Amino acid sequence: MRPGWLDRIWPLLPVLAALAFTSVLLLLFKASPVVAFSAMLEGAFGSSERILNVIAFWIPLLLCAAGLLITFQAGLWNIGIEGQIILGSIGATWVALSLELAAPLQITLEILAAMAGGALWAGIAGWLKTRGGVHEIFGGLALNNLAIILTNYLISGPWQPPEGGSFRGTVPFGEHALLPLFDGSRFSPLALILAGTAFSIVMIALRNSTWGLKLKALGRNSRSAFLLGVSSNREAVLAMMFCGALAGLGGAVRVLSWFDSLRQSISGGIGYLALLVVMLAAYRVLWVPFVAFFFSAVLNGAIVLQLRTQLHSSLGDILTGVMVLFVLLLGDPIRLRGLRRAKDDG
Amino acid sequence: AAPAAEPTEAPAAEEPAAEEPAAEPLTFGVVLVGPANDHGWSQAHAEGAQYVADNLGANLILFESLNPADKPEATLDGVVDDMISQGATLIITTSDEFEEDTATVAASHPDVIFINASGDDVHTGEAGPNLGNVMGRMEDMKAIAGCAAALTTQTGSIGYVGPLINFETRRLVASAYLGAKYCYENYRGLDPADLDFAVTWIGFWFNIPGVTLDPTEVVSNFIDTGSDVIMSGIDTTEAIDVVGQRFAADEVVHAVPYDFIGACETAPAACLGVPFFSWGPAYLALAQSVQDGTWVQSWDWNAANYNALGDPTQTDVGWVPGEGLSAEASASLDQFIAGLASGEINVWTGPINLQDGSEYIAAGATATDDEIWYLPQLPEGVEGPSE
Amino acid sequence: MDNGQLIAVLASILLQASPLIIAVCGETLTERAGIVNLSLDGTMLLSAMTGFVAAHLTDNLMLGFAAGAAVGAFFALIVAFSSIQLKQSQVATGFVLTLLGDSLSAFLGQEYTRLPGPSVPHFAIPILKDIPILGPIIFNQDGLVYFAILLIFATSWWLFRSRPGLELRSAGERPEAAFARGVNVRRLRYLYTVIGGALVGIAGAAYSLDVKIGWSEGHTRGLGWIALAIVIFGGWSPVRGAIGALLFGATKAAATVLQRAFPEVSVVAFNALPWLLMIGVLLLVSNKIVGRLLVNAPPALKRPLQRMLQVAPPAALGTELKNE
Amino acid sequence: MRVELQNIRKHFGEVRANDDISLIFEPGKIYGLLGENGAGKSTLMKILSGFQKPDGGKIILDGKARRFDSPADALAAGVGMLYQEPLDMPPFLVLENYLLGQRRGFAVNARQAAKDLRELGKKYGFDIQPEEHIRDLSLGERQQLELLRLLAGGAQLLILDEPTTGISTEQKVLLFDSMRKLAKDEGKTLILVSHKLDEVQDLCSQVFVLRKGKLVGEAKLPCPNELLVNLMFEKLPPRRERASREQKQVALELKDAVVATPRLELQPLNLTVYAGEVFGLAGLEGSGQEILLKACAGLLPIRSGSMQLGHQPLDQLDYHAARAGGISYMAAGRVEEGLVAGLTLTEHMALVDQEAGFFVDWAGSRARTKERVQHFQVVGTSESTVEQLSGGNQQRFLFAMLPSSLKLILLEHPTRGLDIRSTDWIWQQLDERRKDGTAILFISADLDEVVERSDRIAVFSGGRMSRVVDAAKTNAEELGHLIGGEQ
Ligand SMILES: Nc1ncnc2c1ncn2[C@@H]1O[C@H](COP(=O)(O)OP(=O)(O)OP(=O)(O)O)[C@@H](O)[C@H]1O
Ligand SMILES: Nc1ncnc2c1ncn2[C@@H]1O[C@H](COP(=O)(O)OP(=O)(O)OP(=O)(O)O)[C@@H](O)[C@H]1O
Ligand SMILES: [Mg+2]
Ligand SMILES: [Mg+2]
Repeated sequence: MRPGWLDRIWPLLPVLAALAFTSVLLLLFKASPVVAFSAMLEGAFGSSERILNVIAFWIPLLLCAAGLLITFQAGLWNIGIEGQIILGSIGATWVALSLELAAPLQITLEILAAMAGGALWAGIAGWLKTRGGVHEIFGGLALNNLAIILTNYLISGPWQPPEGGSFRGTVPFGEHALLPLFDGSRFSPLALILAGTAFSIVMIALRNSTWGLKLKALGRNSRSAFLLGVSSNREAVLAMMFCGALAGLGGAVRVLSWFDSLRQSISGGIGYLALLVVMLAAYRVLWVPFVAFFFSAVLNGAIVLQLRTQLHSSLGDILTGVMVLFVLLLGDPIRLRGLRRAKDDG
Repeated sequence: AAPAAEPTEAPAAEEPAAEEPAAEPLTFGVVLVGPANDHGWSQAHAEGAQYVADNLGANLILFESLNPADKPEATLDGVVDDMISQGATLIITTSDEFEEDTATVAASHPDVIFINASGDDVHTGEAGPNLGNVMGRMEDMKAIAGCAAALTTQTGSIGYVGPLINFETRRLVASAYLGAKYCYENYRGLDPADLDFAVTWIGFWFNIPGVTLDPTEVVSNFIDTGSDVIMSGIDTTEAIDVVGQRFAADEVVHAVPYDFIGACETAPAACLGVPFFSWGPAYLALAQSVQDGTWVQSWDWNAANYNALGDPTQTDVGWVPGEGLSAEASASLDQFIAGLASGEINVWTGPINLQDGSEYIAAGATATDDEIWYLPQLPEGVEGPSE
Repeated sequence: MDNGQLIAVLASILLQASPLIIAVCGETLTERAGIVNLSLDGTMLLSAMTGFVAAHLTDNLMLGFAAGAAVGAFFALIVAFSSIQLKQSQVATGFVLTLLGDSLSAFLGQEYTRLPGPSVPHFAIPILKDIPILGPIIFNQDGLVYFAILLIFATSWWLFRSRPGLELRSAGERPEAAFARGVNVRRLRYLYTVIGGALVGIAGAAYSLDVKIGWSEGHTRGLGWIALAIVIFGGWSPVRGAIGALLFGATKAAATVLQRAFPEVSVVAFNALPWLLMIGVLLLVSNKIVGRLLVNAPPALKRPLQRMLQVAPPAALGTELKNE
Repeated sequence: MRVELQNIRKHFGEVRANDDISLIFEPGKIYGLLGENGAGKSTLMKILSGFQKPDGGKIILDGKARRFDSPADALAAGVGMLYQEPLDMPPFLVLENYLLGQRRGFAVNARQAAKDLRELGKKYGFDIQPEEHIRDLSLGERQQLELLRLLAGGAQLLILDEPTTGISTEQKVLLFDSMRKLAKDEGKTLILVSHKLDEVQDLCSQVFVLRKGKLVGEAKLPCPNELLVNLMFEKLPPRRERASREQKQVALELKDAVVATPRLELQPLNLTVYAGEVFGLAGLEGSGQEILLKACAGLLPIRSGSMQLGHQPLDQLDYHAARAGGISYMAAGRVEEGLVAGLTLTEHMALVDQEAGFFVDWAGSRARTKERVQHFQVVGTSESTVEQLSGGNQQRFLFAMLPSSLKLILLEHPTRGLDIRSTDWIWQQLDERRKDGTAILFISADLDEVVERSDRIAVFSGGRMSRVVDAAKTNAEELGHLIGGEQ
């Protein structure tokens, strides 16, 4: 069948369908979609602070999504990324609480510790898969919860604030330990630079590096890749650790700029969100930053939505989730045509 | 400040700069840590806020479930900024979780009054001029709850479902135990050494699946291992839910829920009563003072109004007895309450030893507010971790 | 803890594990047919919510379970459609549905948080309940538990003894061969994905209507993933799966008991037990480990060990039928 | 049953797999279907057996036109096909596998069914154990089961696609006997698809020959092989005589090497392979020869004893070290083990590029690919993905990827499923390699090939390696006996 105007506007379909779906939900709850969506719009772009917030939230999301591009290339479902973010923030916190150095050095060490933490957690998941034969989805999942539990142990035990145990989090870090922020917002230009660099590295690695090619082979057929000389286990673990390091960096951004201390469940689903981002981008590298930004805008918008309409802010998650689902279901006209053909010959 | 409270000497706070004329209605924001309909801690605050809105004609901006797990993208100052942009001049943050952030945000909005419920920044002097604390004296109500439990238990074993361990939760468990001990000894004439009072901490204020212990299972386990009265110290209602189920299956078990005045309704017959927070009066007083521009910084630790213990419009903390209470049990309980009211009973009277055996309150002495507020360890006789 | 208490604890473990057992049986059917329905966690949340709301509004338990089953079946249908018809990755669809089910349940259920609702009535089976030890543990429960136990044997009979079960397994083992033998692989996969999903839905409702009575946001979060892991641990066999579910229930109970036994240990430490267990058992049944074990095992032990430990997933699990 | 095919057409994109083919098969006879790789034999048979739908044309059984929606339909109509890789259920019991697809009853009456199966087996001289697992059976036994299943299903026309690769001589004899019996005594129609002319000569009364999807001729048998060959290939390059080996240095040496998998543990191995030598390994699948090959490749650890390549010990080597050390391993499955579906030829080339740095040298790789594709006569472009290549060309491309200088090449079934031309071509390449001292260790299920192509031969049975025999002084029969376990 010839690709006509239909195919050109097709990518919009899932987006429209998702908006329609959420509108119906809103009407069910006797809320006007117009009000709701404009509230979300305001919440995302209503003021410079808000825009800065969207950017600030976008950065860790982008970092995680970039890392996931690598693991997806290697055919790995790195659901453990949540825990990797958390271990990152734990790593950064550890340095922040235990060292007192000049800001540049302090921050460098914090970031390195964060990346190491994330890489460690991812490495465990990778090791469990390659050497232990535990699928990364389940290894990662268990590690996610263990990471949260570890945080709770730390902030209610060794790292609890002097005034006594609580789950509030650690004491706020000193100025020298925090990322320099763009006037009073939570947006740290440094973090943005780091994220941008990380993303371009990923892009190059996937396009032009031998490693990227190895991972591609690994993702398509690990057995053949192995026989063609790819150290399948090692590369798989490396891919995981690379992603973990970026996630860990994201975790550092969370504690060092978004918050000012380690809080419980600091990642709060950003990792899962990043998985959705990459899926909605259909694993196309260049789309990822834009989709990630869109997600960040939607979620930040949902906050104001709740303030204005008193509606549950999970509406934002629903919108993003449904969008990805519809991309899977209607995103690809070719498949749907295939479907029609399948129907034809019974 | 609120009735029956003793404001501690706070650093003399100069009046906040901006004041709007009392004419136009006050706009105030309330931030909850959990959902507004959790039948527990957060709902009690939500209804308190609503009470203010109704009685003062103030308009309320409510924000629920502000915690990183539910809303990674939300932060206290983001929410507060929006509330202020909507004209809020009073912001109430209703959890100890918000203590630090409230202090920070308060500093960046000097012309808005902030109240952090259950915090002690004012008491410790860390608070900026526009930040106050409020808390209800739940300790006495917990003592009543403990007494009701002790009066009812047949197996002599009481289970307490605790949230996470901190000063607040520790002193509440302690009060419950001391109340139970007093009544077990004085009204049932049994040896308090035989009273088995165990606490299990789930690890957070409410159940986070996979991360905390599941309160449902904790309660079942208590009942299975012989406890016949379950007290709840967590924000949500699992204790009364499970006990209600077991009760319906003809088991002899009772529960004492917590926080929310309506908590018994899940299973009235199995409920011995509920010690509840009623934030309405305190919030109303605060809002009033802010509106009139007469607000003075204070650390309010509001005691119960024993003349209206069950009336949420007249007391900040209270107790409503439940159907599960037997006739003579409630008779004794009323004596106990009367004793507390008149002050002739104080369960915090020594000798009180800590779990490690060290003496905390000497024989005959009674604990000071600070000794209660900053209780370092659970008292001797309570089974379960102290930190 | 005296014997009476031990029995009571065991009975509770069985009750707590019942919904898991139901979900595991459902997912086992689905995966045996060659489809991975990864959406369990979201499905159970949404069906727990719908089930409770339906029962709360109509005050009718059965309607509650029916609603839960319907939701489960519907989500499963989406998974089946996107993989069988559109040849999309089952993991991708399942994962999205996992998150979607979670947020949908939070949004739609917001007004029904922690309301009282009907709960499955306790029902002791007259004579059986008096059997020493077993009686009070197994037969002094409620309908849910009996259903779960029956389901274990029903599904494993269906899978391994009946002719339709044979076809079901063939669809998951080698769809091309099954097709060549006139098995309608596509239809079977649809059928068992939906049936499995419905069971998962019932499991979800079982939480909000019995085991964790009531609804609140994230009510069953995490349990769906546990169920998926147990399916693997169970080697795609209902009976072994049930054992896994009980084992898991026991560990959680242990976490509670241990905290009281060791007050000096930090309370959060024990919350880690179930997850460590999850990794542990998956390691135990993973072919890499077992393979190494078997190479070095004495010949006499090889066969029994193999039969006991080595679990192979349905060969065509997650793949699509390639005729033509 | 009289089977008539009229103007069968089937296209895959550009490829005309079947191009207007018309054929007639009479009852009671055994037909041969010949043709080079990709000629369209399997496609035609899959259409006849309902596994694929024709783009055009008619299938007429005993005068009735039929359309099959599935193989089950076809079987119901009396057409059954036996695939080279039997379509059975490895993890199932023999009995379950037999019952699957039989539409009767809800619960299974295992005892009765087992009895039926045994008797049916006896009838054709097959010894069947209903309680065994399929995966524990040899290829030949699995074939026999399939045959029984088809017969029980009421097949009147039986199609066998390359049935004799990988089964023992006894099993082959047994199979052919039963085929003759089916044709003569039961008047069934049989079609044998094969690349092995002597089998066809021995069994069939008539052959049809396909080329590039067209029917290009038929012949009554017996007739001279040349005739058939000329029908199959326009032109067949003359077979070059292979140089016999001269070098005497040791390439590979195993001393009391013990290798084991969870399934099978080999008796201690002692084996010497010389540089430039071709060493053939025969034996039924799963007898241990694959394990030996994997061990040499570093895919399985040597648990005791020693292994040497030239003079350096290789006891604890891992696969990648072995590759680096000049050992190449080619597994039997091509797209499964060796090629990555979805990657282009260029990407493959870049992947195996020895001196690749951090960045991929795309230009260089593309150039190298074009040059190799050219030289190895691979039908395909540098940008086509491997799954687009036909079996023969995939095999060629695997050879194209081999590093230039190697000490040892390990081959599993290097020519399985390939036609005479590709087979010859492959062995030419290997001969080239031998010239510069590369030793070649290969497994083949085709005993004639083993005898013809090797310098020396060892036979495996049940994890034991036989004495080493000199290819010049042996023949397929002797190997057959060794496979049977005799000394
Ligand atoms: N895809 C695969 N197919 C078959 N076997 C594999 C595969 N991946 C790994 N293996 C086995 O696992 C072992 C280690 O794998 P691999 O060498 O790829 O990882 P590695 O990190 O290089 O390990 P090592 O450090 O031992 O070399 C190999 O010896 C091989 O037998
Ligand atoms: N499913 C398919 N998709 C695309 N092309 C196909 C498919 N099946 C066969 N072909 C092509 O059709 C042609 C005929 O294939 P077929 O398998 O019938 O040849 P054949 O005679 O059986 O070859 P061989 O002797 O190697 O088995 C080949 O070019 C093959 O590449
Ligand atoms: Mg290696
Ligand atoms: Mg063929």
